[in-house]
Order: sequence, then C-alpha cells, then structure tokens
Amino acid sequence: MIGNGILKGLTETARNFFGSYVSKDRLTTVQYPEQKIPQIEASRNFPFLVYDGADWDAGMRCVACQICEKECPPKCIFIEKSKDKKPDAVGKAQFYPARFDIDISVCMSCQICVEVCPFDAIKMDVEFDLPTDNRFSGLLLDRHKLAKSNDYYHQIHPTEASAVDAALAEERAKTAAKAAAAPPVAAAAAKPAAPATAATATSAAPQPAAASTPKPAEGDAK
Amino acid sequence: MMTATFLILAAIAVAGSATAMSLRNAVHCVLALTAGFLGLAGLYLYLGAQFVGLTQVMVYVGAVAILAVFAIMMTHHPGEPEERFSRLWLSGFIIAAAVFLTLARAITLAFVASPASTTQAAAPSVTAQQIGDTLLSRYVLPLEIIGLLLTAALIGAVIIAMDPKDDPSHTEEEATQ
Amino acid sequence: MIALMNSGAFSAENLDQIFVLAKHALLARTPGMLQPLASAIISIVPLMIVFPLLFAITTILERKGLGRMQNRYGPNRVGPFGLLQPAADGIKALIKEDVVPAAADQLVHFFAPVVFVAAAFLGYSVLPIGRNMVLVNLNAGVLFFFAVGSVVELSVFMAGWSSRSKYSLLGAMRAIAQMISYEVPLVLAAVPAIMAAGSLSTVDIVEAQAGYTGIFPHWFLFTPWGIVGFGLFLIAATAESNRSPFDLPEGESEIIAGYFIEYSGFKFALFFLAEYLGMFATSALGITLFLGGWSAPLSFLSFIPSWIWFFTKLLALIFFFIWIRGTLPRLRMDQLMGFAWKFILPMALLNVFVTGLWRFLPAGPLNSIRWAVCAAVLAAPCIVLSQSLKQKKKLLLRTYHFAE
Amino acid sequence: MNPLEACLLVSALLFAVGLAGALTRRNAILVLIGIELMLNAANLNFIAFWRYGPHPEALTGVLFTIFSIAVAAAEAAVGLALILVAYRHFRTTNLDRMNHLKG
Repeated sequence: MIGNGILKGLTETARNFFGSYVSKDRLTTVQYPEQKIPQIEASRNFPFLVYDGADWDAGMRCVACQICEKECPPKCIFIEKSKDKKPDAVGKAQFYPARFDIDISVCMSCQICVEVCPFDAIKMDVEFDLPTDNRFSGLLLDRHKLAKSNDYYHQIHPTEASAVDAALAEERAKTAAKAAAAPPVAAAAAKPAAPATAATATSAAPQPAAASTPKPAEGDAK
Repeated sequence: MMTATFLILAAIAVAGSATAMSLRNAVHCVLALTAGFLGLAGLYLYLGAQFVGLTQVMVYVGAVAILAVFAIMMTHHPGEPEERFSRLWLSGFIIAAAVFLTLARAITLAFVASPASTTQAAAPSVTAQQIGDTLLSRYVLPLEIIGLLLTAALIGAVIIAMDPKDDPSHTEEEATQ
Repeated sequence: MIALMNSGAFSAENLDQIFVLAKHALLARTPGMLQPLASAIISIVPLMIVFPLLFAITTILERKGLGRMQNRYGPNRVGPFGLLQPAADGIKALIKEDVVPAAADQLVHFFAPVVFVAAAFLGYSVLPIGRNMVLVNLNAGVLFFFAVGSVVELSVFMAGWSSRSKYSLLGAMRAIAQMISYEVPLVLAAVPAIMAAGSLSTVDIVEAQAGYTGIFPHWFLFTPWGIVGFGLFLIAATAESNRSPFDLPEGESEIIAGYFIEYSGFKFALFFLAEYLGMFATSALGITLFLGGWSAPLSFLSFIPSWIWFFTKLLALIFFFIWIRGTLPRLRMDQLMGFAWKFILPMALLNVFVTGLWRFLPAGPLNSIRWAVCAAVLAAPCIVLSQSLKQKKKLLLRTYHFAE
Repeated sequence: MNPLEACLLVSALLFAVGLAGALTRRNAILVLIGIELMLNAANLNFIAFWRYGPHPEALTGVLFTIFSIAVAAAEAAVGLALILVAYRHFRTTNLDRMNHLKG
C-alpha cells in the first residue's frame, strides 16, 4: 500500500511521544549539572603531575627530562630545569622542573606525554569542568595547579595507578638492593665525587645541596 | 473628483513605473516595478474591480516579477559595464513625451464638453459569482481559447528556453554534424 | 465592557460573541468621526497580539514535542518546564547585534523581512476566527489570501539576492522554485472547497459547512474529494511554508540557513516569525476550507464558543506539522520537484474533476454509491501515479564530466 | 476634473512611461518590462471605462482585463524565454550589440 512507510514512521514517533509521558525510562537525558554520568575509568582530559607523599613540591616525580616537551605534538608543555637536584621517586638525586606549564587551551589530550614519560610523572586527569573567566592566564596551568597527589591518581585510574605503584616499588627495591650491594664502592665514589663537585661548583649554593643529597640517599637505602 | 486615495494610488503606480524605467541596476528596476504594479492593483480595487485587482497582484507581483528576476539572474553578465540608456535615448524620450501630449490633449478635449459629473455613479459591486457566470455564459469561447493559449505558452516557453545540452534529441544532431 | 458586565448573561451565546460585543462596546464610546478607523484598529490589534503569541507558544511546543519524539526532554531550563524559553529566545534575538554584510544592498536587505512579515499578517484579514469574527469579509477572500501568499516569494528573493552571498542566493532560488511549484497545487487543492461552497468568500465557505446530520457535521473533509483535497492541501502547505520534509531551502546541514543566512538579531527573528505566521495562515485556511472553520466537531459540543474550536483545530494542525517534522526525512530537490509536478498536481486536477462528479451524482439514499464511485475514481490513479513515482530505472554509472 | 478623465490621464502617463522605457533602455529584459507597463496602462483604461461607463453590469471591461492579464502573462513568459535564447547566442542582453543577423 502506498505511504505505509510514512505511517510506520508516524506511529513510531507517536509511540515515543506518548510513551515518554507514560514511562520515564524512555527519556535517556541526564540533567548535567544536577546529575552526572559515572566516570568511565579510561576517560582522559588534560595531563597532571603526580607527586608522592604530602609535600607536592618535594614529592613530585617529574625530573624535568623534557622528553614530553619535545614529544608533545601541539607543543603546549613548557619546562625550565632547576639548577639544583632533589631525590626523585626512586631516591636518586635528579633535577626537578623549576617551571612546568601546560597550556590546556592548546593541549589536545592525546596522552603522548604520558606514554613517553620514563618516570611516570605525568598522567591524564579526568576533570573536564574547567571554566575560567580569563582566556589566557586562566588556561595556562603552572606547576602548582598541575601537581596532584598519588592517591588522587588512585582515585581516578585505580588499576593503572596500582600498576605504576607496583613498578615504582619494584624499582625502589632494585636501587635499594643495588645501593646495599655496593655501599663501599658507592662510599669511595661518593668521597672523590664530593670534592670534585666542590671544585667545579661555581654558584654559592652547591655546598648545602651537595651535602643534603648524599644523606637522604643512605636514609632510603636502610 | 480627485479623492486623496486615488491620488496616492496613482502616484504610487506612476512613481513605481518611472523608477522601474530609470534605475541602473536591473533587479532594483523589477522591485520598483512591483511597487508600480501594487499601486495599479490598488487603483483597480479603488475603482471597484476587486477580482481584477487581486488577479493583478497574483499574476504580476507573484509571477511576472519573479520571472523577470530569474531572467535577469540568468543573463547577468558581470563583465560588461552597465550603461543604462542606449545611444539614441533622447529621441526615445521625445517620442514618448509626444505620445503623452497627444493623448492628454485628446482626453482633455473629449471632456471639455461634459462638466465635472457630480452624479457619482455608485460603485457597482461585482461579485465573483457574477464574473463566473458571465465568463461561462457569454465568454465561454474566449475562456477555452485562453486555456489553450496558456498551455501552449507554457510548453513553448520551456521548449524555447531549454538548454540544447540537456535536450537528448539535440545532442545526436550535433554529434553527427 | 460595562454594558457586557451588567448584562450578566454569561450564556453560551454571550461567551461566543464576547469579542464582538466588546468591540461594539468600545466602538460605542469612540466619537462618530473616528468610528471606521477605531473599528479597524480594534480588530487588527488583537490579531497582531494573538498570533505572535501563538508563534511563541509554537516554538516551545515544537522543541519540546520534537524532543519527546526523540526520547529527550526538550528545553526545560528557562522557567517551569521550559515555558519561558520563547521569552529567552525573543530577548536573545533583540540583544544580538544586527550584522549587515558590507557588500549587501542596504535598502533591499532591510525591506525583505518587512515585506515578508507584512505579507504574512495580511493573510489573516480574510480568515474567520469565530462566528462573525472576520476582519474583512472580502467577496473574493480566498483569492486575496493566495494573492498575498505570492508576494512572499518576492520577499524571499529580495532577502536572498540582497545579502550578496552565494549560499543565500542558492537558498533563495531553491525556496522560490519550491514555493512556485507548490503554489499551483495549493490553489488547486483549495478549488474543490470553493466549488462545493459556490463562493470565494471564506465566511460563505464556513457557512456551507455548518449544520449537522445527527451528531456529525457537514464538513467538506467527510467527502472523498474532501479527504484527498485536505491531504494535498496539507502537503502543499508544508512545502509552501518551507517546513519539515520540504525544508530544503534552509537545509541546515547543506547550505547553512538558506536565504536568511546574512540576517542576524531582530531581522532573523522577524523571518522566523513570518515563516511561522505563514504556516498558521495556511493551516487556518485549511481549517476554513475543509474542517468547517469555527464549527464544533460534534453537534452537542456547539455550546463551547466558536473561537475556542478554531484555535483547538489550529493547535491540532500545528501538532500535526510538528509530528511530521519529527518523522520524515528531507526530500532531495529533484524528488521534491518531481513529487510536485508528477503526483500532487495531477491528483489536484483529478480532485477538481471528482468534485464536479460528486455534485452531479444523485445524493440522498444513493449517497453510498456516490461515495464508492468518487472514491474509486480517486484511488485508482493515485496508486498508478505513486507506482510511476518509484524510481524504476537503475541509476547510471556516475560519469564525472568536469567543467567542460 | 471628471474621475474618468483622471483615470485616462493616469493610464496615458503610465503608457508614456512604459513607451519611454521600451524605447530608451539598453537591457532587453527592461524593454520587455516597459511593454508590460504599456499593457497595464491599457488594462487601467478598460477598468476605468467599465467603472464610469454607461452600463457597468455588462462586465465587459472586467472580463476583457482578465483575459488581457492572462495573455500578458503568457507573452511575458515566452518573451523571457526568447531573451534567454538570444542571450545564449549573443552572450549579452545589450540590445545595441544584437545587430548582426548571422544565424
């Protein structure tokens, strides 16, 4: 019969229309600000810097190796190395980023920085509600805004976080074992290394930094 | 007697037509022309011929104006400069003025004899039924001829304006030439 | 109004004529000399208020209706259940900056929406909204309506051409081609009702449909040619007002917004107002021609005032348009034109013939035979025509002949 | 000033404007529009004579105008079609350049 396609269509939309008043489960819309769809674990938005322990500055895993800065396709990461060193997640004395900016208006959340980071220092956040009143500085997140604790990381990506922690713990154990297996060599190496650094150090601050770095290293090893 | 509405409508009609003939841009001319046609339709309604006034609006403003505009769109050649008047424009105006003067002279002479008629003939109310009845009683032959003529014009215009490229019978001839 | 108050007789008759009595009460107060002008203004002003209000209500009805048809809510943020959404849209349209393209033709660009809205409003002067509630009882009312309707195409062209942009010109050309090719069937679909009522005046047409046999009204819809005529009229009306399956000119997905692409702010809202007013006007004419204008659908319901029936039928038709918009996909340009010239026009011509046949076949007891004959005469060609519309020929291999 | 006389003068003026347009304009379509105007002026005469003539109930003026409008519409359609074909051949609507009769 001609036009039965149209009639079928009309009955379908009529059933939707009247059905929506009868049974509420037909309506699938989520009223966003009030209700929210539960976060899928693998979702990602903009990167953040992970730090262990309580102090975000000292515990930051990032060692400013700038691989992510080089790898980032839209070039939205900007890192300035620090002059001195601090122990990283594994306890080895490393540089740390004095300045670490990500321009999230440029970032396309492609997660390449996470993949290339050898120190698991940068991970993808799921926070998407980021309205700011200022278009430029509001969207340029500096080190402080980017730093988030490891247990927040556990909160948003539990499986991935636990895998990363397991790898880190294993690595810490390996370095501790290495440090324990070769303490005499390390001590000898440490003595000549210390005067060498004292001689070559130009700026006034090397003495305390140099002094502070060896001590925590032994502490961790025990 | 020259009532205000008659003057206004006549002014719209003549002004619209005059601007239609004098503007540089062809599309503006057609838009001014529609204003002239609307003024004319108002005149018909003022004179009591309601059916004719509405037909005028429907046929001219609705169809002929759009037709003219489509024709302008299709033949608009952006390259050439758009001078308005042909070379012998002065003689054209003189002839038109001469025609108008003779007509006006003839009209005024014809009416100088009869005084301004005070007896205002009541506007004969023409209903669509009356027009329909006379159309199908006294004028049934012209009605059929008009129907035939319109169909012929419709098909003729399409055949004339058809582009030789899409006309299948044409392409074989050109191919064989 | 006071005359009305102390009469106190709020019988059905008074309620039905409430606006007419109010107008007379107001007119009685105005000085003699101003009487004609005042009566015109008193009739026009409510029209100019009621139908834009109906436009506001329809925008919200449309968006919520479409939403519900697609299993979602539709606007529910502004006001309770989103009922203030039209106010929000209106304010937004007023506040938005009115950008006029530099290359645009200022005068024509400005006048296009004015002509469009004027033509849309003019159409309402001949439509009977209630018992003796028609603005102007023209003898050739329907002809006036179609004459004003044809002015709309010109304003569409003015809008499209004056914005000097390819998309708007393309949209305008598509819109005009569609409007012209669907105006012929629209007029032909209205002809049967005029033939049956024997007059072009809308009031006479409504009178011809008054009266009930038993409880059923004598609407023109309940005749074979009436059903087909009303169907064709609705299809042509949807196409005439560029809506739903025929909204090619403003196909958002293809050419952005058709002829009103270079309009913003209030002029853009004017175009929408005019388009919806055009839709209301054509569906109101459809009600007058086929659904008995303001008469009640069942005899015992005629105590309800006439203008309430008119607006309920209008809302029913508006919901039908929304329902069609929520269901049918958009037609391609060639399908649209083919459908108009190969199916709607022949059916409309046949319908006019069948109305003549209906008139001269014997009524009374042999009514069922008359019904059967007319229905058969209409149904057979309809099926044959629709079969021919189905694309039988296989589509040829697409050969790209570049700009030769 | 007899109203009939006024109508005749207005239609004479319209006729003159149409004639001026037809004679002087360069664009073929505007010449056709000038001719349309002259036709309309004639229609106005018919209606004027019907309205102020001796017996308006005969409706001759009105019917003649209706037929004249129909013919004018047909003529406009065919005229524009001819202009299109001429444009396709001459590549211009400028009448002064359509002066050679080569086929």
